[in-house]
Amino acid sequence: MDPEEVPPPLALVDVTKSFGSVRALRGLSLELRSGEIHAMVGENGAGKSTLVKTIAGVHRPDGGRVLVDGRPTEFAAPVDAQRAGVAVIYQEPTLFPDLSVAENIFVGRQPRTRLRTIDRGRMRRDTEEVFTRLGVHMDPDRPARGLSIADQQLVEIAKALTRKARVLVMDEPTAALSGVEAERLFTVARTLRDSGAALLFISHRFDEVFSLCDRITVVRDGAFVSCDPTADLDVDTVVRRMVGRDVSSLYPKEDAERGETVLEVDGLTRHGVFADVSFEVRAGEIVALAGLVGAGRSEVIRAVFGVDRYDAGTVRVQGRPLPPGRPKAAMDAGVALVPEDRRQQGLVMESSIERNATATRRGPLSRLGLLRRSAERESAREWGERLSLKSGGLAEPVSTLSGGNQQKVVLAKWLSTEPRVLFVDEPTRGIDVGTKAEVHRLLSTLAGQGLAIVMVSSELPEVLGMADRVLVMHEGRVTAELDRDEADEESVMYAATGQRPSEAA
Amino acid sequence: MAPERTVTAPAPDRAPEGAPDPSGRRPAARIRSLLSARETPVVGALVVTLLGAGLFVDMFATGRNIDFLVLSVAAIALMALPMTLIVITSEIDLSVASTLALSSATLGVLWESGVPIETALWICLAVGAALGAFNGFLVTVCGLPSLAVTIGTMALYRGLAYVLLGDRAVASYPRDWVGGVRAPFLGVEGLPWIAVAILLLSAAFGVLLHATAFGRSLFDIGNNDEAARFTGVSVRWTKFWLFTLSGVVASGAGVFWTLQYGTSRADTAFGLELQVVAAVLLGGVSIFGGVGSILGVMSGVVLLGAIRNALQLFGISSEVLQIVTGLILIASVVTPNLVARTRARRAPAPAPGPVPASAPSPASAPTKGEAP
Amino acid sequence: TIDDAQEEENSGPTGTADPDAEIPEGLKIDFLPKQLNNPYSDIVNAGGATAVEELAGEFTERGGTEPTADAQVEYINAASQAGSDVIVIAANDPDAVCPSLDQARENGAAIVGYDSNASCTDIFVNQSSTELIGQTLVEMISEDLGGEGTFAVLSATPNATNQNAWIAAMEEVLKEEEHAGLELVETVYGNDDDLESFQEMQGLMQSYPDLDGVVAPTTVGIAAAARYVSDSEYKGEVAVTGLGTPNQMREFVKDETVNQFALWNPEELGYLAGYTGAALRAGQITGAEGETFTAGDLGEFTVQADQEVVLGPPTVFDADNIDDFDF
Amino acid sequence: MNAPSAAPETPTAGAPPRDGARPAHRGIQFRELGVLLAVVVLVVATWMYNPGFLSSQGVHDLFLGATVLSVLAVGQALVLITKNVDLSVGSVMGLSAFGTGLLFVTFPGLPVPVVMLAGVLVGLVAGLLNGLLVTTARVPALVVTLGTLYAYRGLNHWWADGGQVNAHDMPDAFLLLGSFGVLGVPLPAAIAIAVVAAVGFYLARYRSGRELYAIGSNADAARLSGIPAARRVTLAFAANGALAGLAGVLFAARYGTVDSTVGTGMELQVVAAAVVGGVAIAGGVGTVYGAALGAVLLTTITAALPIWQVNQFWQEAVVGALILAAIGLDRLLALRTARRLRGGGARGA
Ligand SMILES: Nc1ncnc2c1ncn2[C@@H]1O[C@H](COP(=O)(O)OP(=O)(O)OP(=O)(O)O)[C@@H](O)[C@H]1O
Ligand SMILES: Nc1ncnc2c1ncn2[C@@H]1O[C@H](COP(=O)(O)OP(=O)(O)OP(=O)(O)O)[C@@H](O)[C@H]1O
Ligand SMILES: [Mg+2]
Ligand SMILES: [Mg+2]
Repeated sequence: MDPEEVPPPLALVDVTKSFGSVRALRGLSLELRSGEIHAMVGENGAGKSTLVKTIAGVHRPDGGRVLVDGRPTEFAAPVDAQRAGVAVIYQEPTLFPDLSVAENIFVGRQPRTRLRTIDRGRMRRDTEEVFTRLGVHMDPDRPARGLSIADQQLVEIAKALTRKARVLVMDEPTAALSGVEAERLFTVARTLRDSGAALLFISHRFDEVFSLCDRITVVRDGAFVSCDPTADLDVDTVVRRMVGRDVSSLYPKEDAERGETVLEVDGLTRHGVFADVSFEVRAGEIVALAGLVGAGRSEVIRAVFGVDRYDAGTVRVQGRPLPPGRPKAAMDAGVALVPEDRRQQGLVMESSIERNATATRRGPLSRLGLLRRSAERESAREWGERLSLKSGGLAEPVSTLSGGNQQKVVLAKWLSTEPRVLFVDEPTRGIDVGTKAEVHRLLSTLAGQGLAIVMVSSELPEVLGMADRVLVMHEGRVTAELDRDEADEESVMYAATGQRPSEAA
Repeated sequence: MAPERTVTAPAPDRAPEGAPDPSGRRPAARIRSLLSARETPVVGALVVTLLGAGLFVDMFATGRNIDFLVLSVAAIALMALPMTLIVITSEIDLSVASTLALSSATLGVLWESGVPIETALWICLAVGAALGAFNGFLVTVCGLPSLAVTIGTMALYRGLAYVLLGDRAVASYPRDWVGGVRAPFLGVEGLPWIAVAILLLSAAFGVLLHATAFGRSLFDIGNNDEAARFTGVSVRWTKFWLFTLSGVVASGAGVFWTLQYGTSRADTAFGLELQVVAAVLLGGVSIFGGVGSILGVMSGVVLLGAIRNALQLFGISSEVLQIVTGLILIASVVTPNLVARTRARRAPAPAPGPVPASAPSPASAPTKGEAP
Repeated sequence: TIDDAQEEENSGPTGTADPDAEIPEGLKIDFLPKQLNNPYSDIVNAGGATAVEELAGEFTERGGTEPTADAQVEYINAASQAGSDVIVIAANDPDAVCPSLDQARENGAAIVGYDSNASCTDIFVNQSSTELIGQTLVEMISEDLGGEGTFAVLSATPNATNQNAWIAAMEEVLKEEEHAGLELVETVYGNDDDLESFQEMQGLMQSYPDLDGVVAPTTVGIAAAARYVSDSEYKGEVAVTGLGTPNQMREFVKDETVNQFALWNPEELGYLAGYTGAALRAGQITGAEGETFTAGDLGEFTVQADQEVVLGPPTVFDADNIDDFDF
Repeated sequence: MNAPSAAPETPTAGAPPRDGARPAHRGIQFRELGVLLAVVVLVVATWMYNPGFLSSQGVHDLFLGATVLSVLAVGQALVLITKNVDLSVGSVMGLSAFGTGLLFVTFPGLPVPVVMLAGVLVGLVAGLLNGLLVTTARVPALVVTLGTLYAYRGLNHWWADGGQVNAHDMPDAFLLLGSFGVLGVPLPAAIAIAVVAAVGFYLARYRSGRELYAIGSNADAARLSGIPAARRVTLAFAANGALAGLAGVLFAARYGTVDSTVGTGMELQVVAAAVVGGVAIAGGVGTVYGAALGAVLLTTITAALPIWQVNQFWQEAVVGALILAAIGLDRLLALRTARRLRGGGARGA
């Protein structure tokens, strides 16, 4: 090492970490330099989040060293990392639902008056300030309960930013965000970089990685693969290094023959959330619901499926009306819903992988009312294989899986019901490129087999690549219906922001 | 300094993953998984207690005493069964003892007014169902927290028992019914028929909880009711029926209790709810829901009863008994946790070379050699 | 059906007494108070222990810390398992303990009730006759009020057998001509709990602002009532009397909240119960009216109607004699 | 409570109303309003039925009656907010009450404040033990404190060995505490009010106080935020124990008779008081003001019933029904708040 050189604020050397028999990190090294945004990419389960948690002091490494300013340091608890100037945005938002947004941001370090009581006024102002920087309009005094994932993620970002840390680690901060918010975040990130902070950015979206980051580290199976300046790399190289092979086509949408109308939604309204939503989906068709975060897309499909109530409108599946508010009836009619929030809505985290994966089909998997474990296991194994699930064993709790692999379990859980109508809400959130292609291929094949698919996605390329038809929502209403050939980035974004092409022009 | 090396060669043969689950199949692993189960300590403690008491406490292992033991825990055992299901869905029913009392009072009033016992019995069960359904209604439809609701109905139902009976006691039950509930099954001493009934009921509850789709959904509800709802489980109806079931069983226990003691009084079984809860928790059911087993709970019920019984035979004073009960409860949760933690601390980091039974997925096989 | 059931009950004493029968040594005599760790039952059982010691028997005290019938049943079973010869019991429920007591009797135990009877005991040692207690209570309040006024009863639990019997006896006495000036306005229940007794007192005083006196035939109740009155504006206005222990009431007698109260000698009650049990077991008595036996220092006792042995009239404590007692 | 803001929830508005958040916040602060309302209605109705209820003696009695339960409920709220529960409070209070009495008997010369402090200390130690058990062994508090409920009570019985401490064993100065009034408020009630105010202020305005809410709201997040959760929870238990100890001391002063059964069965009443007052069992929600109000409500109910001359045998049933009514009312208000909150999720654009 050059003695003149300033040591990097944070470096990891040969870090190893195992969970039971799963070796999540096998000698990973990483160096975060001041004034640089460093990207880390890797497949689901490659160990990125584990590394982040090691940096954050959540996990203690089994081996290797953590260097702060070149000095070996031990982070025994998150608070140690925070003291060392490290701020972390975790992959899964961890807010306090009962505290106000402002308190969530400042918990444990609220500004204080001279009497050491909390200075609420200042806390509020500081919150508003950081929200302004991020372009967020959120009442600092509202409780965090009931915030959408996107909003939660924004609060997490605000939390990390206000720490004024020297090292900022972001684990898939944009997975829940749409382009607008993500772009704001990037502006802030660049400002931070320019003021000398070291940033680590993790994402499965390569456009973001390439536009934002200065260097890219690729990891695979918990081991270091490469680290190069962004300028020296292209997407294909990175993907090859990540996955260990070439990934053919990212969006292999096959054209399928459209059959009869399977799903009819008419005048669906939920006061204050969405209004007068009507659409039809035919067998073999993939309809995308596009829009900005909070446009009400998830709410619509949740209402259709019956987990939310609605105030007016009708839903028909194959001509037969679906009773409102009864998910079981929807399932019996052949409807499936892959929800957007896998941890809250999709999975029972404490339960095993196999139980989660078969939770939708306990009836068919039992004989004389008694569940057959072998059938459960067999079914889970089969779907695990189809979706390249990476786990330490199907009897392990789902909570031990990496984020992307958890998403696969949710997919397995619903695809295995062999539905007629499939709702997928952000189906590839947090899924790596390789698997994403597999998921897309799977959806496409299913559509080919006559399934009607409604896909909510905030990823425009996914929408444009997969959909036969695009419905765009804005503030609770459907503002445009675009055919595959009409839909492009521009037309969708216009509708999503509530403008008409003519107005904008 | 981060080493700037680049791996060009892709990793060889990435077999399709979706690891088969080796741990679930091998007998050794199965035994290990059995041993690490939450109820193991209580089952073990029960075995030790029964053996110890049988060997060292005079008169413990006599038919008559077993008879006493069974009768003393019968009502608790009955009420613990639905309570287990309720706690697994992360609710609680503290009104069971009051339901028992109200059902007993109802039986008394009916019997006094000349209704034959065979009819009165069914009316009592119906009353119990109504009381349980009322709890269920408040919890599911009104969305009130069950702990608070059932503290309220605990007072309400007990109060209604007072309204029915006042300060009177009904003790004129026919001798053959009163003696009947204590009668041995097929003439075997130490095996009152209620024991057989409880065994059969436990088996039924065990199958329901552990081997049916319904039972699974209870665990799901307890762990994450939102996800359960997204999976088509009707959380509200499920809970509603559980509370109703609890009411029915508690009133059944009330009928049994009444005939066992030959009397109906409004203040009967006062404070029994905490004993039921204690047994359920001792049996390894998590108070936060989502974890538990019928075997554990039944062991918990019998364990508490057996220790009481043995200490009473020893003539040990009741203060000590109370202290021991408390310490057992604490030990039941503290020990497994400490054991698990020391085990985790002592467990060697996954060794290079032959990895134990639950090997990671095949994908990691090629890299096995390069561990630290 | 209900009448058939009742007919089966009430089997009187059987067999014949042999007044000269020897009391064998080493009798196992078990005392089961309503609950342990109650100061009152401690004193009673101390008397029982003295008696058993004099008889060269084996004294055991059994009981739970809660006064419930089901807990008591377990202790009856334990006593019976341990081969007890005499079970002396203060029943928490007159009927619920009976199936177990019957079983214990089959197992060879003689069953004596004390303090609070069960419906199936062989003999009941009454601390005093119900009538005598009712009489004393009424006389005390009558004296306190000068023969005229309104008063209320603050009892223990609504289900307490002995309290209810005494209240019934009081009502009988009140019907007599000489107590025409007294009016019992209400009976309330403090459930032998300080807090609830306080609240009931408070309710009483507000519902009957002109109330002149309170009779509490329970030790917890009388202490709570006395304390409430002594701290309130009603001191000197409202008379408090009833059944209590001298130690508990000393303070209130001294500060003149309470003029007098009564209680039997609890130690003698236990003592008599011990002797009665032994006599019963030895066959000196069977429970039939008119049989006699000697109870150590207390002298000779005669079995009265309804299989009862009565200790005697209660002692009335007042400022003059309270310091002679320490229990 | 007023209607939120201008934007009503009508479908015609098309766009979901996004800015109704601020009034909703006001709604949150007033969560305790329902309970307060219930107390007021009950007191006024009882007073109209029998004016003696609010005579100076009546007010005095009301205050004193609520004291012990309020102090216990405040402590319980501290623990409940961290998503734990302490079922042993009745037993702890019993230990402290008996300990206080016994100290007077064994050391008759001891100054009253020292003895009171000792009583509080007994509670503190018992609570600390609970807290340490819960945090170091990381086991559910309900099980642990159900265990200590039995263990402490057994200990108390064993310690008391049937003994009882009567008023004449305690110094007059101490007993006077139970009835002495400051500006018409009995001293114990004044102490309770001070405790409620202090703890309430601490919870709302100090970092460590807010952290209790954070821990109860999401324990994992608390760990990630660097909150010393174990220490805070232990302290919450210890504080609860100390308050139970204080309740024991006040009990002894008030009732003058203590034996080993003091506080038996109190735990569920205490939890009921806190829950009725809007403190959620699930943690993270509620205030000690609410808990204290809940306690006042429960004791007012039991105090009012004899005045209403409700038949003795109906009383318990009425208490139960009123508890249900109180939590139902609270829920209703909470629902209204929640409905308003739905308009609050504004975000970036
Ligand atoms: N607490 C845990 N217990 C057991 N195994 C774990 C645990 N946390 C992570 N793992 C395992 O460690 C590996 C790495 O997981 P990690 O979450 O770091 O992946 P990741 O790179 O962040 O993936 P993704 O892109 O899907 O978020 C996975 O195989 C996962 O199953
Ligand atoms: N009108 C509204 N007022 C308050 N909160 C709302 C409103 N509409 C939606 N929300 C909240 O915002 C969250 C996001 O809304 P929704 O899920 O409908 O958006 P979306 O279009 O599906 O976007 P995404 O799924 O990308 O978050 C919802 O979970 C809901 O809680
Ligand atoms: Mg991750
Ligand atoms: Mg959505």
